[in-house]
Amino acid sequence: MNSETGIQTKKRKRKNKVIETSVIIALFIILAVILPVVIPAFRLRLVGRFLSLAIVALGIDLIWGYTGLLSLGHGIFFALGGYALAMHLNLQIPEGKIPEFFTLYGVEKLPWIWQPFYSFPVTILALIIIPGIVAGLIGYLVFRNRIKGVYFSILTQAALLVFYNFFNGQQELINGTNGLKTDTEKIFGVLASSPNAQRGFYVTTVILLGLVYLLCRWLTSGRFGRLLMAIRDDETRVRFSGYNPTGYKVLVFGISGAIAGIAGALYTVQTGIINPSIMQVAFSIEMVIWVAVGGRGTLIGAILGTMLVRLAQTSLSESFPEIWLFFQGALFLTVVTVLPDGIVGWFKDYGSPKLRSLIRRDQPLVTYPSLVEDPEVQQERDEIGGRR
Amino acid sequence: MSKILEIENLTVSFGGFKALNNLNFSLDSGELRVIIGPNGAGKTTFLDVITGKVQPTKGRVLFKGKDLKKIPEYKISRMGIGRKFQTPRVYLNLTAKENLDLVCNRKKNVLPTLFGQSDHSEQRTVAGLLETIGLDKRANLLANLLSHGEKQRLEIGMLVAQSPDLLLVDEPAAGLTDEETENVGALLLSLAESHSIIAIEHDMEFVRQIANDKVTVLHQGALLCEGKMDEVQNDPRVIEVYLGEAPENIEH
Amino acid sequence: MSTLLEGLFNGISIGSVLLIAALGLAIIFGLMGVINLAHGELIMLGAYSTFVVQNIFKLFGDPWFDFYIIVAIPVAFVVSAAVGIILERGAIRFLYGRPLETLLATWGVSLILQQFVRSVSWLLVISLGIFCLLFFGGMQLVKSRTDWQRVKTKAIALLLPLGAAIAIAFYFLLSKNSALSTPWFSSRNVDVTAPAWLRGGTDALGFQIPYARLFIIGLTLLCLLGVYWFLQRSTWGLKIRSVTQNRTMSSCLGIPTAKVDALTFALGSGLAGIAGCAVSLLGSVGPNTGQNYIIDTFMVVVVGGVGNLLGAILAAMGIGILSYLIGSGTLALVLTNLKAPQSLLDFFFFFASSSMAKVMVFALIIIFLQIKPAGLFPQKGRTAEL
Amino acid sequence: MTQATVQATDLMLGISDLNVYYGESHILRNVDLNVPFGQMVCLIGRNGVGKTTLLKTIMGLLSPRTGNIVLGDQPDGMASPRSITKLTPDRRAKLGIGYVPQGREIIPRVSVKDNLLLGLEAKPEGRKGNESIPEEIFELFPVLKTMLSRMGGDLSGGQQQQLAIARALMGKPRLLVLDEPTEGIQPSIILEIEAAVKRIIAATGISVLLVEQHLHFVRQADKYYAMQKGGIVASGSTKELSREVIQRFLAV
Repeated sequence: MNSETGIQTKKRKRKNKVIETSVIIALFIILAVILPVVIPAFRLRLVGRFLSLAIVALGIDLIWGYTGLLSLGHGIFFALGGYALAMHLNLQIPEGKIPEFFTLYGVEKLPWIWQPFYSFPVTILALIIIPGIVAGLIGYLVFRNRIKGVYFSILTQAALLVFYNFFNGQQELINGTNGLKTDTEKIFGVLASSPNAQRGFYVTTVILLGLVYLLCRWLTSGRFGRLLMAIRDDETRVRFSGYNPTGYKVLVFGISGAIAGIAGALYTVQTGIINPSIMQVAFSIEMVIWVAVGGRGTLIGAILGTMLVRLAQTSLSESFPEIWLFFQGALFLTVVTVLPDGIVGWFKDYGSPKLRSLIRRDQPLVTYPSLVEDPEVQQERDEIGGRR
Repeated sequence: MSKILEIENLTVSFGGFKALNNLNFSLDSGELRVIIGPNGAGKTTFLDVITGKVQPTKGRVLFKGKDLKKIPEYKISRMGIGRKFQTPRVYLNLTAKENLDLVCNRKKNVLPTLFGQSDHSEQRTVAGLLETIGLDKRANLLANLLSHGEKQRLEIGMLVAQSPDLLLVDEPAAGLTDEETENVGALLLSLAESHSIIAIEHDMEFVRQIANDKVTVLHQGALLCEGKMDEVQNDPRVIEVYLGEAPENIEH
Repeated sequence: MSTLLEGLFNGISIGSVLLIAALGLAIIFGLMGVINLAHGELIMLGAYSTFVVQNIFKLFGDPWFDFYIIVAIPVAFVVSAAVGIILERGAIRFLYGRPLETLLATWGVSLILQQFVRSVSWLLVISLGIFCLLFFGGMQLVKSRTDWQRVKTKAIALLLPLGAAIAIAFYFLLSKNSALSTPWFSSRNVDVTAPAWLRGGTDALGFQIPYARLFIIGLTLLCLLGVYWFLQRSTWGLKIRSVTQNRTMSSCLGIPTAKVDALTFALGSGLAGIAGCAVSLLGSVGPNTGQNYIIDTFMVVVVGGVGNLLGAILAAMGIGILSYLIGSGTLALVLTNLKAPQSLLDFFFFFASSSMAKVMVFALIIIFLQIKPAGLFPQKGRTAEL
Repeated sequence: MTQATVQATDLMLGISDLNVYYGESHILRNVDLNVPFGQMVCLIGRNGVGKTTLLKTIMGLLSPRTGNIVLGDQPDGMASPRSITKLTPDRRAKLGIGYVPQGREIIPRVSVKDNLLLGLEAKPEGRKGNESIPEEIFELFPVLKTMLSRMGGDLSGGQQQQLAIARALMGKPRLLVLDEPTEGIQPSIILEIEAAVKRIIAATGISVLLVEQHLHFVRQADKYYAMQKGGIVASGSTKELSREVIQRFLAV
């Protein structure tokens, strides 16, 4: 019976894959095609924002859920992406002119940092690559010294604060605290806040969410993904197997940063403004809780968690704004103490078997393998069989 | 015969406490050496130094004639030293096959791992190894679900998958049943035909099973004696350390 | 010369605020391996306690008012310590050995505390009381009656939502009653008036030294001595050290480790309370006050090395002095006097504001960690491998 | 099972049907063991058979899946015996179990004096403010008197062992549990420790449960239990401890 288990798992795997693919396609159709028609524009914009946040959540899941690195500084990369796109939008003005806010600080020449953002392709590249490189660099400086665990988390948080301060302080460069508006700017000649542009952003978000999901799926499923899990579970052992974990961690942190950059850009155009407050400590930790609520280590969980928490936040803070923080605090506590594997984990462990037994399709129990050959157990089984 | 490992005047101290004290040791290529000694004799530290986890305070370690000082663990591992830990350290959230596949990977840099897939020869190695360690029927089970003995064997398999020249095995029989112990012993003996092995062990019956070559006894971080199993067994110093009485006193 | 001296004094003064704020954090992290992100909120609670004590003393009139701070310090200590104990018993003790989880849990607590300060009113307090009465009272009842272990989960699953529902219903029923539901503090900042003898300053060294700053430096020193004495000389201090160094053996020696954990946490939290008292003398205090301190204090712990008082002192002073010298432009000024090359001057002037100084100091910390990844005084042993 | 006649009421410690697991691996199998009041009982067996696990379970560091542990209350046995199976280690210590663990477990960065004072915590009423170290301790282990201000971690292995025993005695226990007190220690100090334990028993009438491999020490006990693969396989008076038993369960 043992030789069959291998085949069975393979069969089950294939079946699972079919289910997964069809669910994803169905979701994609609902999100990209049906939803824009059904719900009003301002709600759609809200959903679009949630979906772009789900993209960061995927990035966080990649490093936290799979690699075990808890970053509390993803706001940096998120903001970098957002700023890059916002700068491009702010440069959609006649040749020779500079964005209006510059006159407030008496700046007359466009700072050199702005120059590349005239070009759309460069902007797109920049909003992916800059956050990626910044993340990789921070990661390299930290991982190289085998600083890990909470130290890493604290350092990313400190880095976040530093970027927050830097962006706040640089008025002549990027309008400091006021940030950059995108709603009043144009993209491809269309006003960014117009329904058409917004619908475009929305669909782009859905498509990118799908692509990022596939990327994360690819990264976490192969040998590379297994190595990430190995690093999470036992980094020392990985070293003794001849791998240098530093490179892997840097790469995956960089990718996660780049993903956050994409998300930030999408979020910015669907919010209408970006300013340094996006890099507040609270927001970056919140990202982590989305993943935790959904279930770390499962990509679907990251998306689900984000949507649920954000929905709860919107509905709660619309009606009782003062309660939201209590609720959020309680959420952190519950997820950590009672529901460590999140909703998806809980469903896998309890919900799914319950549901299956309800519809009478129990899964065969996976028994502890050594029991199979244990003579005592075998005898017991024979006895039970005999009684029947 | 050429020496694969030479250790000269090795001292390791942790804040005043000398875990290893002026130790000299050498291993012929192709030899299976068993190291025994009471708890706290410095056996695990000995392995820590060879694998680069701990840096020597004094003295040096030569592997195939090359000084291992300041070389990071992963490079030492790539040079051909594989280590098995005392409690089996396998990746619990991966299947047995995936565990082996991960270690079997020939190109361990980031990009080849990301884009490369296991080629045929690697897949064959993994399949062969699964059979050698007797886990071919459990290949697709999460390592978490394996029994203790199976985990021990899996970790030994992972060592071999690394295709090292020198295997360092720390208490492979700890916590195993009699039958499992014998399995592991047979596995080690068959591996000894093509590898150099250092095995640290407590279980004397097991030591007798595998010690065809020399046995080294460590005591308080230093070499107490070295020789064939019978010689070591009857060495009064060893008996002193282990039993506190010479064998003739056992009868009363 | 006097600019430099002034810079040094101000740096030390900033450093001592950092140190007093970081002290409790360092103790909790160093001894228990717990990252307490709610530490800032415990500081904030200390500051609010000071505010309340001050208001009570205002009622007593003038000669008494000047001494409110002497009462406020122990009160702040006790309030924060009590919250710390509740936090440890209620959540953290389930999370030992999982530092990332404690980090998230304590963050949740910090959010709750922030909002609590904003919306605390008699009504909220009464509702909380009702909840506690229902939940814990109910638990006691169940505990005494039937076989406890079997029905434990069920009892919690029943009592928790029931108690919460009744308390919330009560809250909303009476929330129209403005006398009960007016927030005590609301989300506005509150100001603590320093007693007369702490206002003003002295010109002893050729520049203005505010008494309040001197008081804080003194208070920090006192706290340091107190902590040192408690950990090194007292009976409970010995138990705390023993449990940190070898938990299992300590329990085998008859030391109640759970009690020791709670005590350690209370000590660290109480120190945060005292820090809050000190902070309230420097400016107005709001629900978000704690957030301003949390990262700086963590940097002190990271640079100092875990579980080492001397490391924390050096790190706090180092960071304090550097931040001030860079941020106030003192360094740039001194360099100008030294006729340093223009590019260097531009560089330092660029960072000459308190927020930009943070950028520079962080960069320096990262560079420092490249040389000493485990901080100034790396600890050997259990907590080292977090 | 020659000593099966011990009256239940004379027991200091009674263990029945104990089963302990580490994860999935079954470490202790149906262990029954009794320590009669005022006697010294020795548990023998090779490394890794579960002796230390048993002692840890007695101390409450591991919890058994099944089985019961009872502690006698009065000098004349279990007049009011109580089960301690569910108590935490510190409660057990306060009920009068003094533990000297394997590897000594001295608190490293605490002075020798403070290490000793920590032993007072095991007294039922805890440590009173200014208690000092009784002179008997220094009579048993004179060497400690000269090192009171040294850090515990800086002592040599033998000194640490003496300190560990002294620390356990500080709490005036009624049952002393010793885990390989002679392991890795110089012969001369082994004799000192042995003598000290004998004096303690003579002076206080304390009961002792000892895990030991050092034969000379084993013979000081009244009764032995031999362990193999997690189960008790032989027991009896140490006078009847035959060469065959030693060869089977203890020898190198």
